[in-house]
This record gives sequence, C-alpha cells and structure tokens, in this order.
Amino acid sequence: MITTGTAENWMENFKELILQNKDELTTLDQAIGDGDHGINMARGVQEMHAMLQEKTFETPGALLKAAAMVFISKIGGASGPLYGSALMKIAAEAGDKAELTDQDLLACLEAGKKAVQQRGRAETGEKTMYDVWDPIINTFRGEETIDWKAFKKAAEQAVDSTVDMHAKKGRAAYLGARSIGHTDPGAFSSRLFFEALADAAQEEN
Amino acid sequence: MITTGTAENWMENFKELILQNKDELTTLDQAIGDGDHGINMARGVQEMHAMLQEKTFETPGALLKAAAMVFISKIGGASGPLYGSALMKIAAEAGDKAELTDQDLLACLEAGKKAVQQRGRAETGEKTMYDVWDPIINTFRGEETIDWKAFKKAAEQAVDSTVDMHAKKGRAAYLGARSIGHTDPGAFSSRLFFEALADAAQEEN
Amino acid sequence: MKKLINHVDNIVNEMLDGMTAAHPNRLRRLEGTTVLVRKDAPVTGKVGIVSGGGSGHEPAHAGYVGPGMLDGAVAGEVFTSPTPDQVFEAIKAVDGGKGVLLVIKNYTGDVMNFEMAAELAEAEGIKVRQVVVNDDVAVEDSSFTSGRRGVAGTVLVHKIAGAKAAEGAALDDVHAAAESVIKNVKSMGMSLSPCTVPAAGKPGFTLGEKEMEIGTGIHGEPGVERTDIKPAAETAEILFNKVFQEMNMQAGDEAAVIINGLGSTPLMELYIFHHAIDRLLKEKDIRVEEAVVGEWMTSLEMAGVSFTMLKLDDTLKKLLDAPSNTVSWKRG
Amino acid sequence: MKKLINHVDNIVNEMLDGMTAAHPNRLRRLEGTTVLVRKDAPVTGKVGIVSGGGSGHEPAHAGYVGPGMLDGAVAGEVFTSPTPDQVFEAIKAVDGGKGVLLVIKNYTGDVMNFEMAAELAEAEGIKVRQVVVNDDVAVEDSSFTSGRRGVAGTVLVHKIAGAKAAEGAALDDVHAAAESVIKNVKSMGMSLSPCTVPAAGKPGFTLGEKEMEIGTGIHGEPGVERTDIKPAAETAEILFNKVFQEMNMQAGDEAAVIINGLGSTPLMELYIFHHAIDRLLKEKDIRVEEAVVGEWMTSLEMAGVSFTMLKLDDTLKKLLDAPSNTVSWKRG
Ligand SMILES: Nc1ncnc2c1ncn2[C@@H]1O[C@H](COP(=O)(O)OP(=O)(O)O)[C@@H](O)[C@H]1O
Ligand SMILES: Nc1ncnc2c1ncn2[C@@H]1O[C@H](COP(=O)(O)OP(=O)(O)O)[C@@H](O)[C@H]1O
Ligand SMILES: [Mg+2]
Ligand SMILES: [Mg+2]
Ligand SMILES: [Mg+2]
Ligand SMILES: [Mg+2]
Repeated sequence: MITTGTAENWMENFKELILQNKDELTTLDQAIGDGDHGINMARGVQEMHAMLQEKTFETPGALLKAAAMVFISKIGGASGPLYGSALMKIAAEAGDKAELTDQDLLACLEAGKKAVQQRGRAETGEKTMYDVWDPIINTFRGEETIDWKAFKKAAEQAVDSTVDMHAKKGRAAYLGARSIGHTDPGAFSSRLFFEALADAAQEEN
Repeated sequence: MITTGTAENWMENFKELILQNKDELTTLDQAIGDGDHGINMARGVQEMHAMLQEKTFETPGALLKAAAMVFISKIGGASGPLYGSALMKIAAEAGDKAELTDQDLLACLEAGKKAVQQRGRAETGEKTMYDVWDPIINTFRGEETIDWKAFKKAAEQAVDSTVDMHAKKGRAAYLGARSIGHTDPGAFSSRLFFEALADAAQEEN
Repeated sequence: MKKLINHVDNIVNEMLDGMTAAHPNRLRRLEGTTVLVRKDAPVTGKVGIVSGGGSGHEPAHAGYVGPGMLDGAVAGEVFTSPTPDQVFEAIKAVDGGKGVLLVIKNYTGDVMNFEMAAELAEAEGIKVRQVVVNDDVAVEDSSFTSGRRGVAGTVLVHKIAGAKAAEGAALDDVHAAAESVIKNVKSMGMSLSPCTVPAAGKPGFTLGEKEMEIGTGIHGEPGVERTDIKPAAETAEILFNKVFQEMNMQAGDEAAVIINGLGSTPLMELYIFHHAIDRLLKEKDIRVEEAVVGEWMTSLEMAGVSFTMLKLDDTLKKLLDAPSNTVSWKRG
Repeated sequence: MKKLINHVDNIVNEMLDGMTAAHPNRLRRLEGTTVLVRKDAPVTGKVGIVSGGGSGHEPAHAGYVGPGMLDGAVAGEVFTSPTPDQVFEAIKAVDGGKGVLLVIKNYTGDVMNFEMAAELAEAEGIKVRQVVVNDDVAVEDSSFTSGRRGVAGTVLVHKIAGAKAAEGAALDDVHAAAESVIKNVKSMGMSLSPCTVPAAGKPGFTLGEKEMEIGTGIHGEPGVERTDIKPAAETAEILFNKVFQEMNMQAGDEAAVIINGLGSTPLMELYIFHHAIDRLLKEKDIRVEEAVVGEWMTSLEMAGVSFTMLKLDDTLKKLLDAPSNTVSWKRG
C-alpha cells in the first residue's frame, strides 16, 4: 500500500541512497561514460529533497509529479529526462488516488518503464537503465502483492546482468566492445530507485 | 702566441666545453632565468663547428670574425649578441696579424670586454657574464705573458663571485633578491670561453 | 585539481556572468537561466537558431552567439546537457516569428533534453525544427546504436545555418542548410592528457607518460585505441585518413578544415599538426582556402587535437564566407 | 614531456610553415628566414611595423600580422629572441619607404638583437625607430636594472601603432602612438603550473599540488611570490590591485582590458576570472566597452592568467577601435 507518506519516503530514501553511492556512480560513469552520473543524480535528489521540505502533497501522484519536474529541470544529461519522464508517467498513472495498491503500483511502474523506453529509444540488452526497469517490471507484472525482498533481489540481479552487455545506447555505446565488463551507471542508480521504493513500502507494512 | 690554429682550437675547445656543460647551463638558467642558456649556446657552438669544418682562415682575426657572425646569427637571446659582439671586437682588434702575442691577445680581450659592457649596458656586480670578463681582464692587463693556470683560476673565482650578487641585468634581475645564492649562467659559460682559450694556448706552448 | 575557480557549484553561473560582463553589447543572459542570447534577440523576421550543451567546451556555444550565427546558447552543467526548461526559455527568447532551429550535438542526453524542450515549445505554438550533428568518425556509425557523437563540426553547422537564417530564409530552408553541412562534415580527435570535471575532482581517465589515445570524445569518453605517443605527422595521418575515408571527395574538390585544440595544446603545436595535414590535403589535391586553427570546441584542459573537414559546394562556401560577428568567429 | 610535435629541432620551422599553409592569403614566409610578413608587404607609403621575439607565445606575434596591425613578425627559437639578421630581413621586407617601427618586448636579448638589426638597417639607409614594451608590474621598475618585462600589453601596442600606421602617419607619429600605449598599459600574471621548453624536456620550474605563483613571466621566469592556491576572485584582486595602483586612473575613466590565458587555462576559467575583475572595475567606476578574453600572449602550455589594463583617451580609443584584419585580432 503506497500512501503519500510512502511516496515521500521512497523519494527521501532514494536521495539517501544516491548520496551514499555518489562516488560509486561517478566511478562507474568514468569507466564507460563521462564521469558525471553521480554528480547529476546527487544534484537532482538534493533539489528534490529541498522541494519536499517546502511543499506538502495530498496524493502520491501529486508528490511524484513534483519530483518529476525537479528531475527534469535540475539534472540534465541523459538521466534527467529519463528519470523525469518515468516519474511523470508514474505520477500520471497514479492519478489522484490517495493510496495505491501493489497492483496500482505495478501499473505505475509499467508506465514508467515505457517512458524510459520511449524517451531513450531503448531496447533490452543495450546496457542502459532500461535493463533494470524492464526485467523488474516483467518479473512482477500481474502479481497481487509484491515480495519486496524478491523485488530488491531482482533489481540487484538486473544490474549485474548489465556487466556482460555490449552497450548500444548512451555514451557507453561509443566504446563498442570495450564497454563489456563494466556495470552500467544508470542501471546501478535505477537499482537504488527500486531499492528506495522497497524500503519505503516495507517500512509501511 | 696565438696562431690561426690556436684560435681554431680555442673555438673547438669552447664547443666541447659547452656541450659537456649544456645541461648544467640550462639548469643554472632555469633557476634564475628561462632555462635556455645551455640550449642557446649549444646551438651556437655546433653551428660554429660546422662552419669551421667547411672554411679555412688565414689569420686568427678572420677566424674569430667568422665565429662572431655565427654566434650573432644563430644564438639569439641575450647571449648571442653578447658573445657575438665580443668576438667581433676581438677580431677587429686582432686585425690581420698572423700571430698574436699575449699582449696583443690582452688588447683583444679588452675590446671584447668593452663590447659586452656596451651591448649589455652592464656594470660590474650586476650578476652577468660581465662579472667574469671584467675581473679577468683587469687582473691580467699589462702583463707580458699570461700565466694560463692563474688565468683559469681567475675565471673560476669570478664565476663563484656571482653567487652572492643581486642581479640587476638580464632575466635574473626580475627575481630581485631571490637571485642571490645562484651562479649566473652566462658567467659560467664565459668561464668556459676563457678556459677554452687557456687550454688552446697551453697546448700551443 | 588545479583550477582558477571559486566554488565548484558556481562555475557555470560565474562563467556566464563573466561572458556578459566581457561582452555587454553582444550578449544578454536571460534572467534566472543559463541561456545567453544575442543582445538584440529576438530578431523579427529571422529564423532563430539555438544550440548548447554541457559547459566545458568554450568558446562553444556562447562564443558563437551573434549576427550570422546563433541567436541563443544554452549552457548545462560541465559536460552535462542542459535541461528542457532552459532550452525552452532560449527558444521563446529568440523566436522572431519564423520559428527556431535547434542544433543538437548527438549525445543521448542532449537529444532527449532538447527534444523535450521542442515538445514544450510546440505546445505553445512555436515552430521548432531540430538537427543532430554527428561528425565524429571515431565512433562506428550504426542505426542500432545512438550513433556518432557531435564534435567540432558543429561550429560549421552554426556558421552555415546562421548565414542562411541571416538571409531571411524560412525555417525549412535553414534546416536544409544545416542538414547539408551535417551530411558533409566529419571529424576525429586524439588526446595526450585527460581533463578533470571540477565537481568530480579527478581526471576522467588516465594516460601513461608515453601514451596517447586516438578517438577520444570531447567529454573525455574513452577513444578507440590507446597507443604509444606518436609524432605529430603520424598522428595527423591517422586522423586525416580516417576522416577522408568517410568522405566522398575527389581530387580538385574544395573543403573547409578545422584544426581544433582540445584545451591545453598550444597553438604552436596546432600549427605543427596543420603543417602535416596540409601535406595530406595537397597529396589528395583538396583545396582549402584558409584553415581554421585554434580552440573551437574544447574539453576543459584536455591536451589534444581534433581534425574536421567539410566538403564544400558553391552554396555551402558562400554561406561559410558570409559575414558573422560573434565573440569567437568573425568573418567578412 | 608530452607534445604534439615531430623533431624538437624543427618545431619553429614547421610551425611557421603550418601558419602560411593555414593562411596563404594573409601570410608569406620570407624564404630561408623565420620571418612572416603580410602577403602584400611592403605596403608603399605606409610605415612598416615589425615585432617578434622567442616562439612559444602564439598567437603572438604572427597572429597579429595583417592590415591594421603588424607588417612582419620575427620568430626566434622557443623563448629565445630571434637574431639580428632575421629581424633585419623583416625590416627590409616591410619598408614601404616611410620607415619601420620595431616593437620590442623588454628582455635583454630582444632589446640587443633588435637593436643590432636596427643598426644594420640604418647602415643601409632604412629609417628605423624602436619602442620597448615594459608593462609587467610584477617586476620592480628601476633605471638601474633592465626594468620591467613586456607581456600581453604588447598586443595593444601592435593594435594601436598598427592603426596609426594604417592612417598613413609618419614614422615619428606611429612611434609616438606606440609610446603613448606603453606609458598607459600595465599587466600582471600568475601561474598554476609551469611549461616545458621542448628542447629542455623538463618544466622550467615546479609548483606543488596546492601552490600557485604570483607574478610569473611569460617565459616561466619565477614570479614574485609563491602562495597557497587561492580562489579566482582573490587572485583577480591581487593582480588587479597591483596593476591599478601603478596606473593613474580616476572614477569615470575608460580602459581597455585583456584577460590573457597563458596556455592551458580553459576559456571557462578565464571568464570566471573576468567575472571577478568586472566587479573590481565597477567598484572603481572604470568603464570598459568590451573585455578581450582569450589567449593572446601565451607561455606554451603554462596554466595561468594575466590581467592587462590600458587607460584610454579619445585618441587611443579611436585607434583601438579602428579596423584590423589579422588571423587572431579582427576588428571593425
Ligand atoms: N538511450 C538511453 N536509454 C535508456 N537509458 C539511457 C540511454 N542513454 C543513456 N542512458 C542511461 O543514462 C546513464 C547515464 O546518465 P548520465 O551520466 O547522468 O548522463 P550522460 O550520459 O548525459 O552523462 C547511462 O548509464 C544509462 O543507464
Ligand atoms: N645586460 C646584460 N649584460 C651582460 N650580460 C647579460 C646581460 N643580460 C643577460 N646577460 C647574460 O646572458 C645570460 C643569459 O643568456 P641566455 O639564457 O642565453 O639568454 P636569455 O636571457 O635571453 O634567455 C645571463 O646569464 C647573463 O650572463
Ligand atoms: Mg554521464
Ligand atoms: Mg635564458
Ligand atoms: Mg554527462
Ligand atoms: Mg631565452
């Protein structure tokens, strides 16, 4: 069950996890990108945190939409539009419901996944964050309730699966086969995104 | 007694000494100048050597004039005009004599010293090559024959005397008091110039 | 990291204010944004041209804002695409009624952010068209990937689209001129040393004392090959051959050429590099009226050079030679 | 030492050929020399202007050869004054019958070599006058020493003397215009990292990871003070205050300002530096129409910046704004 409070915890947990892993994200991006993913995400979550401190929201959807706007206008790079578009669609799917069941939530995440796919013109196996979004949502699609431990585990495995991939999208694609052997930074931050959600949802229960 | 052969040996000895001390000269110039004195002088003596291989001369004066022209046109920087002007005046003073007595030679060196002074607007104690030229020529002025060992010793002492000087001319002057404690690079190369002469003259005897 | 900066967080802001302070009669900053526009923007009856991207490539892009080139430049954080809202502000500020062309360097982030901005602008009834510059032949071309990067050739797109717009051409024609540059321009770079994104505090990659990297991107993206350091002439040959092989050029053709320093390579070395390029051009009998040698699309303080060649026809040449009066590109 | 070069001995030669190859319609190399002159030199009925010095300061001096500035530039070895015979060749090639002005930076070597060239030219009946630029206030002024160094302010002497000559003025008047710049221009620099003379193969000095040097010369001559690295704004204040204090300026006066990168400092940082300078100018109420920010008088790949200020009167301003069309300085 996702309330406005859960949504807020989700975003705040995400902030914490990003800040804790900022250097790691940057290091990953230095290996196969341009070394700013940690910096970009940290900027975004800090701005989002500041916004959440200021405003109050009636519904999860309203809160997530506001978060989406911050991500879109504060991150830039590839990750800004991707997380921004995903959250925007998640919020749209959430509509003005005061609470979301796990099924509602899965529908939201499905919408978010599609946004990542469309905005990034991403396919599976291209070594991007989509390789976390897609398998997770596929795994839990149709479930009544989410097993949050399994959810986190799935996110972790999805990240690991990017190591052997040959990048086809994003900056890592410029490396061709040299991209193999590295974890995709956006996949890693996406795992944090889902981990933050799992932690928030578990607290709730 | 300086013959054309002695003059040639003088210049060839100078070449050898410069090349042997090229790095030392550069290091000295890095400390209080721009780090090119060894490079400049090496370029000059190599070109001079090439010229001497090609041409033959009737008199010491003719040979030294040709050496002067090479120095003027190949060294540049401060040292080019200074050594070039000095050798030009030395050559002019030598005139077309086939042999120079020690007294003739001292008159030549006196002319060379004046050229350094005029071209560089140098005074004693300003921490330049003039602080080698001036004391050496003063020490031996009026002597009938030159004691070459003493001559070399005097050159060495003159160089050492520059260490404590506060530079007033040349690049080292920009350092003000920070120039104190360093040997002047042009003084060091001038010592080599006089050492080369002493060695050539001693061989002769 | 040794940089002449104040606070890491304030770099882009101070840089932009420094630019308007230096060039108050040319540039104006849209308040509360990271957008610099022509002092007199919008120019009524002229297609507006907006470009931009991450900061750290100066003089790109603000150095090319002015009559005959760009109307607005949007600056992101260092090496990070600007956000859609900023690009949108630029579009609104330069639209003189004939629509706006966006010149985007082909990076996923730039493409997505500019695209979102275009969606916002179109929703407000502003005509927007986009071109995506992808001149970097170091990257394999493929329709299955995000494709080739946009690098120094972008400046020629600015120049030629800018000249077309200055003629009073319609948006579609300005768009076509830009596309025709993109079709005919290729570039490739190399680096001798990396650069440090200020907020990261450490270099984006490392190179040994005797190593160089061929094909490095302008954000320090790793290149295609790491080799022992080579003489300038040999390096020039590698870049030239790769670029030339991707172009459809014959003896007697005319080209524009940019020798682009990436940041800390002295002009002296760029001219030594061009000396080698010039021979290769003469061998192939390619005519170049004047090579453009300097820093046009940099990577902070990276050492290295890129080589750009644009095949010219009469139309492109006329537009290239047309007057422009910007801080960093003055012609005619 | 990582440089994009071929043989150390051939650097200046290839650079000069690279310049004429890049700019064949602007520059011509006098055969067998290290002199570049205007393509159309000598210009009959115009005073010729020759400058030059050691190489490694590009775009100085060849980048300033062209209509409205220099007629010839003489290149020495890296950081080493050119020789009298080379300067003499330049003088002969640019004398259009009205005599030649030599613009010399105040270094013992430059002064002596140019002076010898002037003697040679006068012996052949060419009228020659000289000015010696000494704008670097990092060095104490004194008539007992060789005095202050010539640095980036030299470019303003080229510009203003060049404009005067372009008007058709007599040698004495061109000389007077140059002297009036020299009297009113002051500069000071700082460095964050040293540079390596290619033939030396190692840096001219060393600086710790957290050190900077105030007052460094453009040949890597040690500066006046070594301190912990400071924020850009504080660094700007040190340079500005020292320069300002040596000038005779009042609130409301007008000045020309150059923010000069020494080689590897990104344009981004130069604008951040200027952002700080701009505030100081406003505090003192000094008007600056447009600051010149870029690389004008470099020191190979040294990191650092210099600040130059010229007090303007109506005459100087008119000459500064007059058209010039050289590779690196285009106006009007
Ligand atoms: N086309 C794309 N589709 C989906 N995700 C993408 C795409 N391109 C890049 N990404 C994701 O964005 C991440 C990089 O984000 P970031 O470093 O913040 O942006 P940038 O690449 O602009 O520097 C990559 O690791 C990848 O997961
Ligand atoms: N005005 C001067 N009078 C006499 N000697 C000088 C003068 N200026 C410089 N020198 C000499 O020249 C030397 C430097 O020569 P060099 O390094 O070749 O030239 P540069 O200073 O132009 O780089 C100094 O060490 C000094 O001995
Ligand atoms: Mg990145
Ligand atoms: Mg020296
Ligand atoms: Mg980025
Ligand atoms: Mg020197």
